[in-house]
Amino acid sequence: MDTAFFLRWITIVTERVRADRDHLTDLDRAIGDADHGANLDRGFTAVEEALAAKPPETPADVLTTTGTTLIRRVGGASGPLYGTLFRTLGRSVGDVAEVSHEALAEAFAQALAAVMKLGSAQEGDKTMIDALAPAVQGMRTSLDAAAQAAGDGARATTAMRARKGRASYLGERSIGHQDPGATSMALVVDALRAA
Amino acid sequence: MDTAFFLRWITIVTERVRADRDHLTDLDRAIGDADHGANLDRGFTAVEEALAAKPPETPADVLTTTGTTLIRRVGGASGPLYGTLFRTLGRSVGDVAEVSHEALAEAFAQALAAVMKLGSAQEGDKTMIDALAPAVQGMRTSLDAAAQAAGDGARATTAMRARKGRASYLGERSIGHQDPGATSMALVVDALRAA
Amino acid sequence: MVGIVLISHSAALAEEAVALAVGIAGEDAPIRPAGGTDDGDLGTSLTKLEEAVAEVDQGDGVVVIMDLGSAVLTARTFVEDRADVVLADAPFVEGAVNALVTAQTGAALDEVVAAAEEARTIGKLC
Amino acid sequence: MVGIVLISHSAALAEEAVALAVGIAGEDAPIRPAGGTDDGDLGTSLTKLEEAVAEVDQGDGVVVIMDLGSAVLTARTFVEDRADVVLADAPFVEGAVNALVTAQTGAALDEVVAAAEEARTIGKLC
Ligand SMILES: Nc1ncnc2c1ncn2[C@@H]1O[C@H](COP(=O)(O)OP(=O)(O)O)[C@@H](O)[C@H]1O
Ligand SMILES: Nc1ncnc2c1ncn2[C@@H]1O[C@H](COP(=O)(O)OP(=O)(O)O)[C@@H](O)[C@H]1O
Ligand SMILES: [Mg+2]
Ligand SMILES: [Mg+2]
Ligand SMILES: [Mg+2]
Ligand SMILES: [Mg+2]
Repeated sequence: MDTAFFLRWITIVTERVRADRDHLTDLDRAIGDADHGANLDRGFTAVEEALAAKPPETPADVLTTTGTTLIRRVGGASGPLYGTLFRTLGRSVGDVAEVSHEALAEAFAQALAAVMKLGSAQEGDKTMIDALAPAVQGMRTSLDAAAQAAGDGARATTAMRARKGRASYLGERSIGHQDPGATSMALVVDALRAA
Repeated sequence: MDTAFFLRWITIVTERVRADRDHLTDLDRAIGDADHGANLDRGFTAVEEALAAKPPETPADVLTTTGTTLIRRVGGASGPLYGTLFRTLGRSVGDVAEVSHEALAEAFAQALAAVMKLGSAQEGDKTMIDALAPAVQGMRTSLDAAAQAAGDGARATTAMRARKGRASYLGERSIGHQDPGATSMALVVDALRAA
Repeated sequence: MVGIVLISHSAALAEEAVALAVGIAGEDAPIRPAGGTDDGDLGTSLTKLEEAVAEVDQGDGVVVIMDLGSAVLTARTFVEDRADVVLADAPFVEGAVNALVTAQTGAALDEVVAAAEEARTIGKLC
Repeated sequence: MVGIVLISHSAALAEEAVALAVGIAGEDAPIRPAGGTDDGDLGTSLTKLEEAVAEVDQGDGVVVIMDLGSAVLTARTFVEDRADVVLADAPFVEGAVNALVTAQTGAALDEVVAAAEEARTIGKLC
């Protein structure tokens, strides 16, 4: 997977975030503050501009610019979290022109650890981790398996009680709603196989 | 000591607070927020109005109206503290036309306990307690002894380090300034012998 | 539901803390600020506290959260003759959020007080 | 002197908490708010945090105090590569007052952090 692959990935994510913006915001309305779609749309629009302004030369460039821009422009909890995800992917793949499937899977494993550490979240806390952790498992096999696992993971958050993020303040009442961040994470992982 | 005595006391306090307003505020500028004189002046002016609006029939009426008005109108920490002092005095002297010296001394002892409890302050914390506690001792002898002891107690706060109230945030830097609340308390006690 | 009042030396701080808590927890349970003196200066007002308590009182009790200094003394004086109003020894902002979140579940007065006070011990970095 | 930054989801809350702390402790040590997003909405901004830290940084270190949620995540991301900036796990308002009071004595970074964190354990009713 080369620089163009990663650029296509980010472009697809940007388009899908834009398309799903209202859906993500509606999910966040139920158990958060109704801004997750707007946050990510603002963030990825800024990423698009940053990548256009200074075309990246390596996969790591794409990933690091994406992460750094998201941290700076999203404005919600998902900003530092997705930012850390992409920056850790960039650091992990390193200064290469082509990334192997194994290297990407390893990078995702490291990114999962970094995002869990930043947010002090575990699997089962009803956060983006519940899509990302199964995706990392699935990626050992294939991008398809990763996408499938992330989607299943996101759907499984509906039955969970939130223990991290704003939704955690709802306690019991967070049950019965799919987590917005897990939903967007499934979108991000799914876009990999379309890139 | 009858109703007229207690009315004279409050009138003298009101006049002296007004006269010393700027001095009390200056003391509070050094180790607080420069409002103690203004706070007490506002409070006792309201007391004057309240006592004029509904002339009190007993010593307890004078004291309770004074306390209740101070709690409501002072606006600073000294409001609930002085308010509790006067309300406890009123409750302690009870429904009588004449208060004996012994009854007043006992009422002051009860008021000291109530003010210490409200503010969780001890002697030596550089507060109004450092004038009130010696005054209670002195009052066992005479009003003159009480006034003398309160004044000495207020002056002794200069060397203390504040442990309660705003001045406590200054730590070491509160040393070297006389406490505004102890200073006004000495004024209040001293006015008793002029009443 | 249990009502919540935030009393502060600063009217603006109390208002903004209420706004943050409502932003997180919603408006199902009643919460009101009581900040500043009657004249709008820095300080506290028993009258403002009484009014705020009356506004949030639905008969299930009221929790008062104070910031510092005269707010604590005013609140203490107020509850002397109100057994249905309890002071929480809690951090101002974090206690308010926890109290409001808990009040909205229909929890009882002592549970809301406990939730506010627990905010002391909840780490932000773990 | 050690600098202090208050980062909150709410620009107004951060500003008012700074005002309260300055009202109590004075302006000898530098303290700044970093609240809201770049657009002034509810949320947090790494850029605002960076600017506030730069403003209060006198070379003796900076303490950051966060309210909740994204403020904590943004602050954590920021300090990853700043050993001279420390996050205090402290109540927002009470921690700010204690930190500022301590910073003004010329205390070192770790002492200011400790003062902020001690605010957790200081009872208001005793
Ligand atoms: N501590 C955390 N760890 C992992 N994920 C988190 C954490 N806090 C929040 N999230 C994720 O972020 C999502 C909310 O993002 P967003 O709405 O953009 O931010 P905010 O909650 O600040 O408005 C949640 O649905 C959840 O998946
Ligand atoms: N907890 C307390 N116990 C006893 N006295 C106190 C306490 N807190 C403050 N004081 C007294 O109140 C005085 C300050 O009163 P004032 O300036 O009117 O209130 P504020 O500090 O709210 O501006 C102090 O000088 C001190 O004597
Ligand atoms: Mg949100
Ligand atoms: Mg948000
Ligand atoms: Mg004062
Ligand atoms: Mg004052």
